[in-house]
Order: sequence, then C-alpha cells, then structure tokens
Amino acid sequence: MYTDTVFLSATTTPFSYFPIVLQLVAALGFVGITMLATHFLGPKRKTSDKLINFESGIEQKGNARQPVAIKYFLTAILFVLFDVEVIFFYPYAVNFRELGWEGFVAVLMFVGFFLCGFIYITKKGALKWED
Amino acid sequence: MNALISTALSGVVLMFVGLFVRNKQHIKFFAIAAIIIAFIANLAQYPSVQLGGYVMYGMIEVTKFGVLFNAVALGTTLLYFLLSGSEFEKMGEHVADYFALIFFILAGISLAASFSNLLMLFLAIEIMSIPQYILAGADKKSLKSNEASLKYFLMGSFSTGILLMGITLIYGAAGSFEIAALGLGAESVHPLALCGIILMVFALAFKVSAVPFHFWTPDVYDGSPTVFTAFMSTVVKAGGFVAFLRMFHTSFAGGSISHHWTLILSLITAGTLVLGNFSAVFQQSVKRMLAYSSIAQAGFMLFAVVSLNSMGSQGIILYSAAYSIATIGVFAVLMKLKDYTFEGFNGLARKEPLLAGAVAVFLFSLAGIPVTAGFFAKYFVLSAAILNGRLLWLVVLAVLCAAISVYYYFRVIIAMYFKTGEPEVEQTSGGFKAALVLAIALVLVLGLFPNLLLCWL
Amino acid sequence: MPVQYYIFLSIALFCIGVMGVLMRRNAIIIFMCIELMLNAVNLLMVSFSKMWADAGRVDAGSAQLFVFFIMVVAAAEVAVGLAIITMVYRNTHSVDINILNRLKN
Amino acid sequence: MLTVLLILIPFIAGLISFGLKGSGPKVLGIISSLATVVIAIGTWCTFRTTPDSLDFVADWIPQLGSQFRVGLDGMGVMLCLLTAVAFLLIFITIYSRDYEKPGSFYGLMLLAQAGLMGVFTAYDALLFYIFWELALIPVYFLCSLWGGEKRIAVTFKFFIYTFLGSLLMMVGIIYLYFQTQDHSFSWAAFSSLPLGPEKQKWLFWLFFVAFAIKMPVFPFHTWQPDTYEQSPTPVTMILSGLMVKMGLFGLIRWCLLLVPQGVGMWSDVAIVLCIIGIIYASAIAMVQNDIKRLIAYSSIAHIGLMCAAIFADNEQSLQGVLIQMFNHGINIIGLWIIVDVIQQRLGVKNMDQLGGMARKAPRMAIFFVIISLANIGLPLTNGFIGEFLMLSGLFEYNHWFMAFAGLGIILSAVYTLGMIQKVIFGESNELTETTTDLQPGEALALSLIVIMILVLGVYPKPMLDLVSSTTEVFNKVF
Amino acid sequence: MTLLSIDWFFIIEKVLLISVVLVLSLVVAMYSTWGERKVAAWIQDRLGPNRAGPMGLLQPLADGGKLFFKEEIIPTNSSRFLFILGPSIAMMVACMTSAVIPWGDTLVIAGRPVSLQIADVNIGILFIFGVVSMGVYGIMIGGWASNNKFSLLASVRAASQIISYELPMGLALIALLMLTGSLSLKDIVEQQRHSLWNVCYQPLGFFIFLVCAFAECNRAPFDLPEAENELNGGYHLEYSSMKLGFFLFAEYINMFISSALIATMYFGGYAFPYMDSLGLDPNVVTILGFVALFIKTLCFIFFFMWVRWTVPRFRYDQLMRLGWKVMIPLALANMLITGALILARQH
Repeated sequence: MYTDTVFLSATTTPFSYFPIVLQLVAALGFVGITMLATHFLGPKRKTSDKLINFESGIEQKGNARQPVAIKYFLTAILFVLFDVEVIFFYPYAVNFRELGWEGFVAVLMFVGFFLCGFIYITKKGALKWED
Repeated sequence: MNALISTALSGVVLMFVGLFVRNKQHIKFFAIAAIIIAFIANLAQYPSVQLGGYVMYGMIEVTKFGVLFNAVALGTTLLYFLLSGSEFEKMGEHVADYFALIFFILAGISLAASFSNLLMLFLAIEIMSIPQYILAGADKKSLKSNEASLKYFLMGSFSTGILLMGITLIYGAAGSFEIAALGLGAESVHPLALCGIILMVFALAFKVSAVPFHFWTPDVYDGSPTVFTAFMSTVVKAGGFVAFLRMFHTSFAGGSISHHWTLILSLITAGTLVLGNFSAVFQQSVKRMLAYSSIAQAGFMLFAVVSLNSMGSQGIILYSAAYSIATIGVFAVLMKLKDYTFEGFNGLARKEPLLAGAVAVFLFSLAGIPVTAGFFAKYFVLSAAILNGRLLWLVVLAVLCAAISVYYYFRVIIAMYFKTGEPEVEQTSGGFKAALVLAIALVLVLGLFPNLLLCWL
Repeated sequence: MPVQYYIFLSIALFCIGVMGVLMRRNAIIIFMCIELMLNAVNLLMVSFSKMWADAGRVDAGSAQLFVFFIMVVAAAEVAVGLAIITMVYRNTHSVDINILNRLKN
Repeated sequence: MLTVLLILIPFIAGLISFGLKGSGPKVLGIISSLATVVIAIGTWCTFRTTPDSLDFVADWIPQLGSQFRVGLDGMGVMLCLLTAVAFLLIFITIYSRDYEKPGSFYGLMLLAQAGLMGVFTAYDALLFYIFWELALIPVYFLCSLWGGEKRIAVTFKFFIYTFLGSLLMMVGIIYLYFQTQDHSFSWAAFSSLPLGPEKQKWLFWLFFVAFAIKMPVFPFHTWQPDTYEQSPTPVTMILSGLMVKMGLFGLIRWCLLLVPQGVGMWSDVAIVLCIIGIIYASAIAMVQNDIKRLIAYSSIAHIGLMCAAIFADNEQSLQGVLIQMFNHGINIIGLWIIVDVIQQRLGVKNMDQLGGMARKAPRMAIFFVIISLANIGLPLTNGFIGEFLMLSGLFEYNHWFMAFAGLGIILSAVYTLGMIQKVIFGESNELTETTTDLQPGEALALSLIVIMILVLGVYPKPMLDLVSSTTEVFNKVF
Repeated sequence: MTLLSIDWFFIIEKVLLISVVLVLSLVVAMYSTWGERKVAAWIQDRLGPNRAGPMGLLQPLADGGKLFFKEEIIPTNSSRFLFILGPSIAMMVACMTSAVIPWGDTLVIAGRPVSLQIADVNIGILFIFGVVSMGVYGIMIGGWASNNKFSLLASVRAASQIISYELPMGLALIALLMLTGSLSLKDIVEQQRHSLWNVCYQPLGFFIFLVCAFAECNRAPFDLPEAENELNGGYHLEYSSMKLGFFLFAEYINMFISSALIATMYFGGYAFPYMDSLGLDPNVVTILGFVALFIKTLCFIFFFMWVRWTVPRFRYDQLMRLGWKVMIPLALANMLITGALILARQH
C-alpha cells in the first residue's frame, strides 16, 4: 500500500497528474450539467426579432465575419514569435545557477537578438495602433 | 563559424539599415559591403581549420570543406548582388528586408555546411527555407507570386515534418543526434533507423527538388519574382545539397546501411535526370526552362551524394560554383528582357553582343562544354559515380541526359545568334556589364583551372 | 507505459497529418495538419528521450532540447505561413488551394 | 615547343580576328595559316631528326594528374601537316569571297583549326577531350551562322550527336583514369593499363561510338549528309577533310591502343557496320542528283573503308589508312572546292541542271577530272596506294570482307564517273553557258592540290616513312 | 484500502478536495459580485445591494437563480455549436486553474498525510500558464460564434490584449523562477516559509505580474473587451441565461485565482510569519495557513475592485503600447537584473 501511495503522489510520474484529470472530469460535469439545466429550465418563446443579432437596435447589415484590421493578425503573429522566445528562458532559468556567468553572457546575447527583433518591429510600426 | 556569425549579424544589420537609410538605392551597397566582410571573415578562418575541424559544443564542426563551400556560396552571392542588386529596388519598399532575408538564408547555408548534429541540420534546413517562403511571395500584388509562396510554404513545411520524423526515428534507434556518433553502420540495421533514413532521403530530396518530390519546383520558381528565383534555384539549392551530402556521407556511409538508401537514391537520381531534362525540353518560357533545368542539374548534384566518395565533395563544391555563377548570370540577363520566352531572345547577339556572349558562355557552362566551369563540375560528379563502380548505368543515363540538355540550352543560343528579332532590352549600367565580364571570367578560369578552387580542399 | 504506445500514437498522429496534407484542399487545414505532424514528432521525440534516459544515456535530455527547437521553428513557420495565407486571402478571397493553379498553364 | 605553336598560332590569330574588320581577317587568316604550314613542315623536319623534342609538358591540374602534355608521332605530324595545308588551301580559295561579319567567320575558322591541332597533338586524355569539344563548337557556330536555309535544325542535330558521343568517351576516359596506378591522364599511363577482356569488351563501345559518330560510320551517319549540304563550303571542307580524321585518329590513338582486346572482340561487328555503310552510301550516292550530297555519301563510303581497314588489324592496312587519311583529306577538299566554284557561279547543286561545263571552264574541268580520279583511287594518283594497302590488308583479314569493300570501290568509280559525266561533259544548257573559269585564288589552291595528288601518287615514300613510326607501335601491340 | 492496486483513499481524498475547491471558488466568485457592488457603492458613496437578505447577502443567489431561469437565446445567424462551446471553455478554464495551487500545508488525518493541494506537479506555473491561455479560446469562439460585429471586434480585442500581456507575465515569472529554481508552487511557498516573501526580492516582478493579471482577467482598467460604451457590452453581447452567467462567473473566478496565485507566489501563500515558532499542533498551523492564504487572497480581490472604481479605462492604443513597449522591456530588465544579482551573490 505504501509503495502505491508513493507512486501516486510522487511529483515526477505521470500519475501526479491524475488529480488534475479528476478535476477536469468534475469541471466538465459541472459545466455540462449547468448548460443542460439552463437549457431545460428557461422559458422558450422565440420570435424572429428576438433571434436576430443585436446591433444597437438598427437592422443588421451584411455578415459580421469580415476581415478585421491586419493589426490584430500582426499582434497574433508577433505573439507567437516572442512567446516562443520567452519559452527559451524557462530551461535557462531552471539551470542558470549551474551555468553561471558564461550562461548569463549567452543569454545576454539572446536577449540582444530578442531586443533587435523588438526594436525592429517597433520601428517598422507593427505596434503602432494610433493611426 | 565566422561565416555563420557574420551573415547572421549582417542580416540583423541590414534589417536596421532599412529603417534608417532613406534612399533605397544605397541599401545595396551596404549589402555588398556586408557580404564582402562575411567572405573575408570566412576565409580568415581557413588557416585554423586547415589541419583539422574545429568543433563547437558537439553542434558545429567547421571543416575545410565547410569553409570552402561557404566561400563559394558567399562569393556567388556577391556576384548575385553585383548583377541583380538593383533589381531588388523594383520589388517595393522593403528592399533592406529582402537583403536581410538573403543573409539569413546564407546563415542557414553556412550552418548546413558545418553541422555535426541533427539538430543543427534541422535548423540549417529551416533557416534556409523560411526566408525563401517570404521571398517567393515578395510580389504581394501578383497572384502568381502569392501562389508560389503558398505552395512553397505548404510543401516546404510538409517536408520539414517528414525530415523531423526521420530524425526522430533515427534518434530512437541510435540514441544520439551527433552525426558522427550515430553508429548505424553495424551489421544489422534497426528498422526504426531504416524508416528514418528513408524519410530523410525523401525530405531532403524534397528540399533539393529531386523527382518525384520536385512537383513544387517549376511552379514556385516560375511564380516567384525572377530576382529571387535566381537565388533560390542556385545558392540555396547548393546549400541543400551540402546538407544532404554531409548528412549521408558522415552518418550513413558505412557498412550495410549504405546499401539500403543508395538504391533508392540512385533511382531518385535517375528519375530526376530524365524527368528534369525531358520536361525542360518542352518549355516555352526561358524562366520555366531554367526551373526544370535546375531539377536536371539537381540530378547531377545527386551523383555527388549517391556515389559516397571524396570526389563527390569536390564535385559538389565545383558544381555549386559553376552552376550558381552560370544560372545567376543567365537570370541577370533574363531580367533585363521584357519577354521571357525563347522568342524574346531572338536577335539579342546583334543588339547586345556582350549580354548574348555572356549568356552563351553561361549556357555552355550549364551544358558542360569544356573550357567552362560546368565541364569540370560534370566531370567531377561523373567521376565520383564511376569511382563508386556500381553506378555505371546511372552514368550512361546521365550522359544521355546531358546530351538532351544541350537541346534546350542551345535553343537560347540559337535564338540569340541565329535568329533575327528585335528584343526589348533594358538599358544596362556599366557596373552590370563589368560584373557580367567578371562572371564570364570566373566561368572560364574555373573551366581551365578547377584546381584554383579545389586546391583549398 | 512502454515506449511502443507512444510510438504507435505518434505514428498514427503523423499519418493523420500526412493524410490531411495530401487530401484536404483548404490551406489552413493543410497547415494545421502540418502542425499536427510536427507535434506528433515532438511527442515521439520526448518519449524517445525518456526511453534513452531510462536506458542510462546521460545526454538523453538533448532530445527535449530538440523539441524546443522544433517548437520555435514551428512558431516561425506559423508566423510566415499565416502571413502568406492572409496575403493570399486578401487577393483571392479564398484559401482553397484548388484555385491556385494559375501557374500550371 | 613547335607543337605548342601549332595550337597557339591559330588560337591567338583567331582571337585577334574577332576584333578585325574589312579584309583584315582574310589577310590574318592567310598569314596565320602560312605560318602554321611552315611550323608543321618544321615539325616534320624535327621529327626526322629528334622526335623527342616535339614533346611538351606543363603542369595543368596536378590534383587530377592531368597535364598539358602535347607531342607528335608520325601520324600526328602527318595530320597536323594536313590540317595546316588544308586551312591554307581553304583560305586561298575563299580569299575572293566576302562573308558577312568576316571577323567572326575567320576567328571561328582559326579557333576550329586550333582545336583540331590540339586533338592531333594531345597526349593527355583530358586535354584530348577538351580539344575534341573545342574543335566542335566553332564549327557548330560556323554552320549555324553562315549555312543554308535549314542550317539551324541540321547543325543542331549534328551538335547533339557528336556531343553525346564525346560524353560517352568522357565516361570511358574517367573510367580508365581510375584504373591507372598513379591516377594520371597521360597517354603513356593509359596505354600501359592491364585491362581484362571483360572490361575492354564494353569500354570499347564507349570510345568507338564517339569516334564512329564523328567519322561517321553506319548507323551513326544520319547527321552527315544534311550537315555537309547545309554548311558553307569552307566549313564542309573542314568537316569532311579534317574533322572526319579526328574520328579515325581517335580510333587509332585512343581506342586501338588502349583496348586492343576489345577491338579484337568487336572487329567483325565493326567491319560489318563499315561495309554496310560503304555499300549503303555508295548505293545512295549513285542515285543522288545533288552534287553536294553525292560527295557527302561518297565520303561516308571512303571513311567506311578506312575504318574497316583499321579493324583489319594488320600493318599493311594500317599503313594504308594512315596514308589515305592524308590523301583523302586533300582529295575531298579539292572536290569541295570544285563544287563550291560551281555553286558560286551557277547557284545550283542539282546535277540535272548542269552539263557541258568543260567547254566554258576547261581548267576547272581538268582539275575536276584529276581530283575525281584520285578520289576513286586510280593508279598514279595518291588515292591508289592507300586504297591498295587497305584492301590487301582486309584481304589478309577476311576474303569476304575484302570482296564487299572492293565492291564499294567499284561503285565509287561508277558514281564518280557519272558525276563527271553529268557535270562536265554532255550538252551545255542556258545556265552552264554563263559560267566562267577559275579565278586565280581557286586556281592556285586547286593546282597545289593536283600537284600533291600527283607527287604523292608517284612518290609516296616520304609519307610512308612518316607513318612507319606509328605502325611500328602497333606491331608491338599485336 | 487498496483494490486493483489503486489507493482508493487517495482518490476519495482528492475528490473531496476538488469538490471543496470548486465550490469554494464558485462561492467566492458569487460573493465577489456582491462585494464588487458593495465596494463600488462604498467608493461612490452609495448603498449597493441591500434588499435580498441582510446587507443584500442573498443577492448573488438571486442573480444566479435568475440566470438559470432566463430564456436561452441563440441567434439564428450564429454557429450553434460554437456559441455553446465558447462560454463552456471559459468556465472550464476557470475551474481548472485551481488544481495546482497549494491551499495549505499537509493535514494529518488518522495518521495519513493529506495535502491541501489537488496536484503538486513540478511544472505548476507552466500548467497555470497553459490553462489560462486556453481562456482566450472561450472569448474568441464566443465572439466569433455570435456573428455580431461588436462581439467579433470585442473578442479580437480581447484576444490581442490577453496574448500581449502574456509575454511580460511570462518574463516576470522567469525572474521568479530564477529566484526559486522550481516551477512547483508548493516549493515556492515552502521557500518563502523560511525566508522573506518573494515580493521583497521581486518588487518589480510583482508589479508587472499584477498589471498583467489585471489585463488577463479583462479587469478595469483593461476591460476593453467589454467596454460597454463603445461595444455594447463586448464579446458576450448576444448571450443570455447561464451562458452569459458563465462568462461573468469565469471572470470572477479568474480574479479569485489570480489573487490566490499572486498571494502564493509573491506573498508567501499559506505561510505566515512565525508560523513554525508558535509551537502549535501541525494541523492547526495548516488550518491557520489556509486562513492566512484566504485573507491575502481577499485583500487582492479587494484591490482588484478598488482599482476598478478608481482608475479610468485605457484607450486601446494606450493599452497595447503599455503592454508591448513598457511591460516587455521592463520585464526583460527585471529578469536580467535578477539574474545578475543572484549570480553576483553566489560568487
């Protein structure tokens, strides 16, 4: 029994994630039941006016799913790039005491490149929202 | 190593040059200066690696071969800048960015020439590929360019996925990423490793556009802005071959393992030769013809890989130089013309004798006629295959294909010299002409004295 | 769990990705399938890393390092790819690769 | 050093010629070819006394074991002499003509000469290959730029044929290179290779196809009549008089000595091919009306005989071939000069439209008859001795082969005489009435040819002495 | 009790803990709405809810009940499946983040140690990070599915905002990670138990994290996605009944979890001064620790509300500029300085 318990609660095995699975099941159950409940509990008096989109009271014009400003895409793309660069800091941060100053200098170089990219996109106006 | 650092830094610098230099005609000079510096920096490393490779963290091993290949790549890129640098300015506002991307590609190439770890191989291939996707789509308004870019991107990343799967399977079998320490040459080959090697053959064949993984090439090369096609189909392709060669000659050469992939690769080579040449024959546009001819030339370069001996590495250096210089030159002249069909060249010799002469020399070189660099390039790769001993059938096939290649290369020569017409040619500057003469001189000098290049190896 | 499970799962995911690339016509879906392939590789890489670590290889962590690099490169590809797809969409109002055959003729 | 000069003089003159205009190239051509003839005669003299001093070696690509190694044996001296003389004759003949862009025309001609000289002197396989190709390209341009209506397609075919052949030869050269002990391209290293019969069996074909295309031997001949017909006549003279000899020379120097067993194994097949070619070409020549095509086919027939004689594998036939190489070169150039004269004057090539020219152009008629008879190989002309030696050699090898080859000689007499009959004798017509006799340049060239024909026909000893050194080499091999 | 080689006590214990935590977060969220209105009223010198129960304490229950019984409207133009999926994801994500937070030290019940943490995984912070970034899908899908221009714009804004502030947040955490050397939240707390709280070493990091937490929760002054005066109510404009409730609840749960997280990472979590020198029974200390954490969390929740009613909303360009051009460089600098100082002290 003891070995099993250790096995189940050790932080390095996949089984330490088991409670998370439990929680996921619980959360799923909660969300599902609530969704069903609200579906069955509420009244259903549908009219066509009620079911159209609300656009400040005036009639809806065209489809809402039009291309949005390219800025948003750009933000998304930049996020992907910079976020991944940030990910690189994590393994470094875990080991940085062992790596010492040498590693620090390497990371400074990395940050330098990071900043180069950052300054570049700034200068290119990728982050300029005030038009 | 120097080449890698200097090109990567140059790329960053160029990016910023674009931000601070207003006149876009000046950017080219920065690029040329940067590439000259990179060239010199690369050569400066030669004495230190003359006796043995310089290993860095088990990731990179700079060897004489790597330095020499970098010199070739940087040198041909310099020539490319000199010849076509001004074409960049027609591509819109982001001239400096395009130069920067080219430098990043060069960084990838120099990595490809000196990786000693599968991780670096992967990075090299990707650093080479990703900027190309952008360059292919540089002409944002043109649907053809868009399509080229999208197609290249999808196909390129697909092959990356396959390459990665190959690497992973090899890792699963060998437990290491160091190409010198994979130790797969034992008597029996692990099935995972076998699958991995085959996937890698496929993926790299994809990158160097070998049949049957070539289908993206003509469309992409045709659709991309011509100035970038010139670069993508030459220097970058050579970089792919170097990666291919280094990988397979270091890791998969020994013992029984080479039997498994050389057969596949020799079939690929045969297919590439035959299909590339036959398709090129039927093209009406010179640009598209060059696209197919680049497939055909890839077939020859594959000889260097498949024949597994030191002639191969000499051959790949010479072939890269000869092929890149000649193709860059032809493209440079092509860009000065309005009409990219064969008829567009009609009567060029009468109107612009220098341009026509240059194109003729370059095409001779591509066809492998003696006294041009292309002859010795072909000579070396064929020698490599003959030395191998088991590939004589392939050699004979290659010879037949080389004869076919004369057909479509000479169509241009015939159009220029033997037909009459009024080609529309842009005014060319004195600098362009000087660069063209330089290129001709290089082709001829390498054609007479290939050892000027190879004595460094 | 034995490493075979991971191998089979990864290969299955990878094959789904490959099939998707070959059969689907929507550029974004193809792109997603490619990402699926990359992630299958990541999974396999990590499980091999574990396998070799269990077998006593001290440098087995390098495979996890590799995964980091794959993610980075995948991110770079995403950035470029999304930009390209957006560009194509703006010009053609479609991301179906079937209409992209202008170059064929 | 003399040997190098043989290549360098035309090469440099050719390069200079590209920059000249007006009559400059013509003069340069004459001067250069005269100088070359003098040098060639000089090499002959040197060869009689100190043959070794003709060798010249310089480092070229040390890593490959390839050197700039040139030298001359008897055959080489003879062919260089032929080349030098032929070019002089050609330049004299066309001195009165005006070609478009003369600078380029003469430049390319001289470059072709340099290439030919290189081929005949190279003692390094790689060098040989390079000169082999180098001789081809100027000729290609000459044909395509100054040729007839269908020139582009025809010369293109010619180029691709020969290029393919030479690539195969390159494969063979590379293969042999790797067999040598010290990885060298030198002829000495190649010829001393101990190759097994198995290897020789297929190596033979790599070389033979290249040479057979150049000669041309049936069935590789299809490019030839078209090309001869479409090319400008000076180029046709080079093609038929000299470039054909490249094939024969290559066969002797670079095939016979390198893969003797291969030659032995395939000699029957090769001779059969040659004889088919002889009969076939002669038959077509008999029904030809086009005078240029007739001579082209007659050339195929003659070359076929020479090629067959090479394979006959004995000293006699080889001696015949060597002599005949020179004589055929002289004769065929003479014939082409005559044809060129007719074409220049009358603008037709069809023999049906000709006739009775003896009356209007008696000097030309005389020359034509003499040269034609020499071409048939009548005794007392230079053609006789060579053909006799070749046929007797063939007879020694196989009676039947000799019989069929002899049939070729007879047929050649038939169509050549028929040609003379149709062109020179018979009734003159409106067209031939307008003809004029030879101009001084043409007359000079033709009389030089006729002198050589007669002298060599009566006193062939100098030539036989010259080539004896080569045949001695073969005695050692077989 | 071991059956089929599974420790069933362990599972029961965990299930209980999960239930408690989930209920607790829901209750806290519910009463946060009440609290918020009370705080608003207090700051604006009003009364706030006071009808349902004493001091309006039953108000949240009434609101919840109302949401349950409201009519469920799904616009005809919308994508039905995605429309339901959006709020579900938002809620799911909100419920999942609490899994790795150590709510207290270990209790010993009947000789068996029971940890007050649902799962002590060694990558706790990364787990939270990963789960939180899923939250953006809920908003994005909800806004897209509505097929309403305002919703779409709001959701795109929300997505941009959230991902933009994830970067400095991640960087701020890296500095913390350098300090602690572990990604496990339990370890982080245990370290603070015996020394100063992390906020003393990481004041700038704490500040950055706090700002980012505001932005991540779409709380004022970063509540652009639901800026009612320009966007009619934001990404949940088309929602009604409990689906709307989910979006609202998720926001409050997120606020609760962020507060708990800030308390855990920078303010000692369940550790409180002199906890080991009081000489009390370990179980009592654990319970006191839990109370301490809860108080700290409530303080931060109050802080959230205080800010909301004090600081005016940013304009969108200001928000993005703050995120990219101020926060990211600041966070980078913080990280480098932290690293340098630690290394300097080490030698």
